[in-house]
Amino acid sequence: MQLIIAIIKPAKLADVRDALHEVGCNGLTVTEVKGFGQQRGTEELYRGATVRAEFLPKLRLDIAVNSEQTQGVVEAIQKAASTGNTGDGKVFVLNLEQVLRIRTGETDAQAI
Amino acid sequence: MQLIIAIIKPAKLADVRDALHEVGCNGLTVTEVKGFGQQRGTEELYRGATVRAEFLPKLRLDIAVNSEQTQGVVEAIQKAASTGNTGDGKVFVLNLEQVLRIRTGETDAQAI
Amino acid sequence: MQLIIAIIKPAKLADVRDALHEVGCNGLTVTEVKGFGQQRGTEELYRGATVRAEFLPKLRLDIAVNSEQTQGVVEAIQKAASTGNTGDGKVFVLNLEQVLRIRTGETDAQAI
Amino acid sequence: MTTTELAFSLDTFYLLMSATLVMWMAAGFSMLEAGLVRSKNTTEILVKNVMLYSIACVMFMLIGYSLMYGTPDVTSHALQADLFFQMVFVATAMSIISGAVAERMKLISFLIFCVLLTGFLYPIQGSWSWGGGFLEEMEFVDFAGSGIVHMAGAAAALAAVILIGSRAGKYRKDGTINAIPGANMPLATLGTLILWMGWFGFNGGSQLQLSGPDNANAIATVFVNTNASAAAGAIASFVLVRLIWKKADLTMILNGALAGLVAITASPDTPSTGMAIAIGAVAGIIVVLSILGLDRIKLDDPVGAISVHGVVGFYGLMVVPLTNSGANIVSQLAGAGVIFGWMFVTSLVIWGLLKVTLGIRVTGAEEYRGSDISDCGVQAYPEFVANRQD
Amino acid sequence: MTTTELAFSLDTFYLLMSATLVMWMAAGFSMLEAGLVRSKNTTEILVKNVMLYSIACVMFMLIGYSLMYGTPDVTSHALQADLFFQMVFVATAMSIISGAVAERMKLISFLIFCVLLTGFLYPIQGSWSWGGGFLEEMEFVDFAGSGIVHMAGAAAALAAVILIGSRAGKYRKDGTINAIPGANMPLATLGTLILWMGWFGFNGGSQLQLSGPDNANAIATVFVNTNASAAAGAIASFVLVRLIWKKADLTMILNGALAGLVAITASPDTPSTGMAIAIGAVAGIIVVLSILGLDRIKLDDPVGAISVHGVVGFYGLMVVPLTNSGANIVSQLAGAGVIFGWMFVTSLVIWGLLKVTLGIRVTGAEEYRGSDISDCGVQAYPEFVANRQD
Amino acid sequence: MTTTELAFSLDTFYLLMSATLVMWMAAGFSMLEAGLVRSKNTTEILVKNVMLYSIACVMFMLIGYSLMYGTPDVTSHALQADLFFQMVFVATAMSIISGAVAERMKLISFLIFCVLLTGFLYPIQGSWSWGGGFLEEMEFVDFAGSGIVHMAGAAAALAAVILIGSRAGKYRKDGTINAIPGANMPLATLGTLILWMGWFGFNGGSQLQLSGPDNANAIATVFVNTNASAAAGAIASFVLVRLIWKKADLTMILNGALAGLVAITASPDTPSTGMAIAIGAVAGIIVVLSILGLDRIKLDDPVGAISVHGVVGFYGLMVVPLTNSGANIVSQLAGAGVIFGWMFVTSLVIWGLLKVTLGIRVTGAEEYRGSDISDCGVQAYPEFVANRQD
Ligand SMILES: Nc1ncnc2c1ncn2[C@@H]1O[C@H](COP(=O)(O)OP(=O)(O)O)[C@@H](O)[C@H]1O
Ligand SMILES: Nc1ncnc2c1ncn2[C@@H]1O[C@H](COP(=O)(O)OP(=O)(O)O)[C@@H](O)[C@H]1O
Ligand SMILES: Nc1ncnc2c1ncn2[C@@H]1O[C@H](COP(=O)(O)OP(=O)(O)O)[C@@H](O)[C@H]1O
Repeated sequence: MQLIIAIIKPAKLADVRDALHEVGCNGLTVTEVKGFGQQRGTEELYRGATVRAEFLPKLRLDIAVNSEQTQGVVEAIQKAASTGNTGDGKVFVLNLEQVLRIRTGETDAQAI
Repeated sequence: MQLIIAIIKPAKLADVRDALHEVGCNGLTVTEVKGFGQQRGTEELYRGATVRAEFLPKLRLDIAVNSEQTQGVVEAIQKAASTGNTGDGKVFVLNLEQVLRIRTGETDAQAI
Repeated sequence: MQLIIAIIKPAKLADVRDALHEVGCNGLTVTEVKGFGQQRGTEELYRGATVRAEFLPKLRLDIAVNSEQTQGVVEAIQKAASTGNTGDGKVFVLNLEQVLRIRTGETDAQAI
Repeated sequence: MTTTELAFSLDTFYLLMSATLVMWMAAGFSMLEAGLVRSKNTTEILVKNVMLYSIACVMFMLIGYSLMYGTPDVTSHALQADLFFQMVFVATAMSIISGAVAERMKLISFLIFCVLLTGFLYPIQGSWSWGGGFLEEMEFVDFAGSGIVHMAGAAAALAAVILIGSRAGKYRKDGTINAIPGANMPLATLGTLILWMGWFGFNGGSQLQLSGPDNANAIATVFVNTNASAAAGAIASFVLVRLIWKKADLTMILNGALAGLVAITASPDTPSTGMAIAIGAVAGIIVVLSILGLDRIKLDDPVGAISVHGVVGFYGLMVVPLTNSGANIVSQLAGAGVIFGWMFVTSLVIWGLLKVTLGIRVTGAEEYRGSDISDCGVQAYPEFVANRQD
Repeated sequence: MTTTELAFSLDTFYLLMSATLVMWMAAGFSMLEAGLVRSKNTTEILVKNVMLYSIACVMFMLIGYSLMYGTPDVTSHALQADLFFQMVFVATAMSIISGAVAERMKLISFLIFCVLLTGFLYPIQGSWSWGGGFLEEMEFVDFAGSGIVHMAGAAAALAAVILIGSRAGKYRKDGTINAIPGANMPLATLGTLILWMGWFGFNGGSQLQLSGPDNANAIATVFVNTNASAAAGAIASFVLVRLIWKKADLTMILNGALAGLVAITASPDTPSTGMAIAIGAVAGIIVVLSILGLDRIKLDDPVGAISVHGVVGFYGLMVVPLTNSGANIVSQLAGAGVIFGWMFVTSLVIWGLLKVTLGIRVTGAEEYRGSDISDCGVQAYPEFVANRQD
Repeated sequence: MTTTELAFSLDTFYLLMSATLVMWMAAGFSMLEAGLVRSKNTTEILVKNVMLYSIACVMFMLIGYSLMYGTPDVTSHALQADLFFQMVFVATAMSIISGAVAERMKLISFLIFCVLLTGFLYPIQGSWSWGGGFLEEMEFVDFAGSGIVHMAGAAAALAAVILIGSRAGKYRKDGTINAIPGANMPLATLGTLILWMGWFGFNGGSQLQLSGPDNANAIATVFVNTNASAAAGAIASFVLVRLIWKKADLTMILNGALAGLVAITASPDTPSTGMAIAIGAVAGIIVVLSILGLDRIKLDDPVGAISVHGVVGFYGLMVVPLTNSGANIVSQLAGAGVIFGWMFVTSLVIWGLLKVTLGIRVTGAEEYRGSDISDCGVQAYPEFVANRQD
């Protein structure tokens, strides 16, 4: 099993969710985060002085999947989240040792 | 060492924290997240039109533990967080390569 | 490749970012979290009654790095984030199986 | 000092206080609209409201007042008090528009339209009824402006909404309607209560003279009826939405109260208390149905301005003959038609010209990020909006 | 025009302006309460406040006014102005209750109680003092309603709080008190300043006649004393909380100012400026101690309404004889007892009946998620509340 | 009743209503400042504003009024009405300071200064112009207090800002200026509109007498000009910031409107409408340039109070001779110099003494966490501020 972490542009959430749905992945957890990378923040003006907004709003999706799904999910995310512009984000994949569904106590594959 | 990620209902935070305390686990980090799974969001009305609130508020707990604690902590979370209803959440376990306490520079078991 | 998770005091963000910059690490993702550990929250008064603010505001940084960078980055964080007081935070290191840059489809070392 | 001189002072003061209450309605519209838009468009709607009031005052002083009233021969109170009182009305008409086109109208085009409406469109039309023009001669009755102010503003708003289209995401492809809740309910409520308060100046001041028992009695009746109609409007809307949806939608209740205020404005001095309650209650029902109906035909009006001021303004004109023996339904219909026609057609032309020249709508990207950033450079609540979209 | 006719106009205008300021207090209570509850209950408290004002007006016009005053023989000003002024007072009494039972009272039961209080309980009681009833004959003095309006409302609120119980989580099992901070301090401050402003109409208008130097002087004194007492109340509360806790708890300062206003209301025309300051300062101390005391005995009042309006209202009645030679402590005690007894007992019966029939408290799950969702379907700040509980 | 008696009543009522509007400005300053500071300092600025109004009233009643006016021989209206009207002015002067030193001034030192300014500094200075002193004799003209109230307050604020220094992080080491946006634009707008409304009482009431056609006409002119100047100020600021930065910075527009109000205050009864517009427009330009200029020389004024009230207040005094034949530039300059000198020097001494004794600035840690926690123990929006710093 693997845990896929995707950092995406907030505007792409609906598209990515639909794409995940299509590859049979229905559970995910979303966190509001701020990102810093090649894409630079903007400078805004307030009373003539600058406001540096260095961090950019992004969403982080955490998706637990079975190993055989991993590549399909990563590709689906890439297709749905890409705009071709800097700041589109990253996907990270980690190994999951164990998964548990709290409600039923089911574990691993059953629990995803 | 392992990193336990638990997605729980916000209302269960106090119970889970007490349960963790009892199994000797005192540190944790909490993040406000939105979850999507079998449990569906509600539809609300505003001026006669519907508001789809598809994502549900959840809390994510990150807890670093020593390997021998892992099973005890996972079980404690499951007992404390379960209501028996859909949406109770998940527990994910990942391997931790390294842990460091910033203040002292202690590492691994000492640092948890 | 590794994923470094650092829990730090919010006030230290600017210092840590500068330190990361110096060791050649330019991307990171920041999340607002609440921490619980040896450092205790404060009690505040409102209309004569107490408000327990048990969780303390922290920032969580997620930084994907190539394996050879890992030690340098961890050390840089430790130096920059440390104040010597309880509550300075933790650094966790996890193995990364895979990294993908959404915009270009580049993977692993290229994608970081 | 003679009693005439004293009456002059009293009447002047009465008009100035009434006008101050009407000026205060600028804050009411600002807060109502700021509360009902999303936070990403809040600063911009505040800019629009402050600027439209400012522009309306300057334009009306320089041009509109003499277009509307010529050089009026006022003897019972200070001429300047008359100017001040009439001036604050025009801002109300313009405020109606800012709400209806909120969250997508370009700031600069809006302000250009504001110059034209407050300097020309409104005063020309106003002169027909209040400046001794042909509607007045036809016995068209509109005491404080259900039609002349409110429906007039709504007509211009309707033209704008037709040309500008709905907010992105309001109407889904599958035909269902997507609610876009406003960001701040306490502000919307505060705005409504400010308007409610200000309306005592709006209607109460429109008697124009306080001295003499007849005037004083009339004004007191206006206050009671204005309040009664608003209260009844709120109650009727509450009961209706509660019955339909089992929920007490606050924004509908606020619209109900405002509908009561708009409806009674055409003749607040003639109904009995009971009739004022009935007029307001029906207005509270009409406004809810109208909001639902306009959404059905995809006219996107974030604050319900066209329903509150336009549909209910028309209704207000129509019920005047029920209580006012000096009015008749034919003249009321004719007056309503003339006012609506003039305002709608001229506005459509102006908005149309603006659309093909400067453009009237922000770009898709600007709409997505919010006009606060694109037009104002300042967010309304910079510290709170965690998830500013990129 | 005769001077009598002019005086009629002036007095009518004076009452209408005063009443407008009192009407404005509806916004004050709305903002104060919206600021002091948690954001999950904000829309609902706004609905309650708008609806209670609307219902109070309609009920008092239809039933309450004639119950309270019969058909008054008013000659110095327009009869309708009198109705309007008396009407807005009843909403104040009801507003007090909405604050005390905030965050847990069922909307529908609250509104039913509102119908009964504003149509019957308040006017019947009011007639005893202000409608020529037995308390007036006993020389009970309550100029603008420390007891008749404020303590009366607080008595009904107390009955409700006893029957409804405290908010979940307010009192911990270990006996300690858990603070539940309100969501929006600027709104609470705005609400208090609106009330402060409106109180000039509340007390200033209660002279009922402006014409004639005696009346004018009395009214000016009322304005100065009302303001002095409020200022002193705020200062005293500030000093006290600063001494006890080293912190300047804003909500206590606001309660202190309101306490000063309530205390002076029973006789604002008689104290010297110095006495007005003293009366207000003591009120500012009493209110802080009362809030702490009520919390000690587990009467949960989120906005401090029972302390501000009830405890301090009683205190206000008791100090009247110090400055008003027409009053005596026995009549004041008797009047206070009668008003409190009537309002408390009748309210307890009505709340009790509502409790066993419709229920007066939302369910635990509704309380947890907030009444905004369960009763109104709209959140107060939908974009901000990141962590809506499920 | 005689017409004289009736005039007495009318004039008293006029002053009381005007004063109520000025009292309402306390809410305006509170909301403006609460909107323009960061949320971590919002509760504290609200405490300062409520307390300064309260202290100002008490000090002026007890000491200041007789220092400033002796025992005035008022016959045309109630003496207490005169006291009330003069009293609310002093709070305005003090409000100016709280804005300029926001986000870093110690609460307790601020309040001690408030006691001294409202009890002594302001009334002594005020007596020179309005209490029959030497500035009045010199034909120094300041109708409602561009200099005596606004510039005076700004002078004390300037002394404080010089001694207290800028907020942490405002000026970067590399010499650039770091914007620190305020937390709540709707509140700032509401505050400005409240001030705008209140200003009709501030300027309109300063005629001091309403009875008689001359007075009534003068007051009506004051209302129109006050409004015209504010509207023109907002428009001019809008045009200027739009030209420079392509963005409509709402806070600058609000400052522009306030600048228009301050500028016209020195002589609102003499300009023609056109001149009032011109005076306001220039004020709107000056205020923007002044805000930029003060930032350049590192005088950190979060709300722009020194520019709005000080720089524009001075400008307002200087343009009086253009429209007021009773004024001359020499006296205006002398008056401005005397007022500024007195207020600046005495304030500098007092702030200096406070600095070396109690201290005037919060600690670095307190500033970082926000004064709400350190001084008040209550946050302004406890539920929203996700990232309270530790
Ligand atoms: N090394 C990294 N570790 C963690 N998150 C990163 C890293 N690099 C980039 N990110 C996240 O990905 C987002 C997009 O990265 P950026 O470099 O701006 O664009 P792109 O990947 O298209 O070149 C950043 O805002 C940040 O949230
Ligand atoms: N595959 C997944 N990856 C990440 N998070 C998940 C996944 N599935 C579920 N979740 C999280 O767990 C929460 C509960 O899941 P849900 O399916 O609604 O209930 P249950 O686990 O009780 O069947 C979701 O709201 C989401 O936050
Ligand atoms: N076992 C743990 N798992 C996850 N996060 C932890 C753990 N222990 C501590 N933390 C995080 O680190 C922060 C600092 O820890 P704390 O024990 O207060 O200070 P210190 O590490 O200096 O002794 C906590 O607020 C929490 O966010």
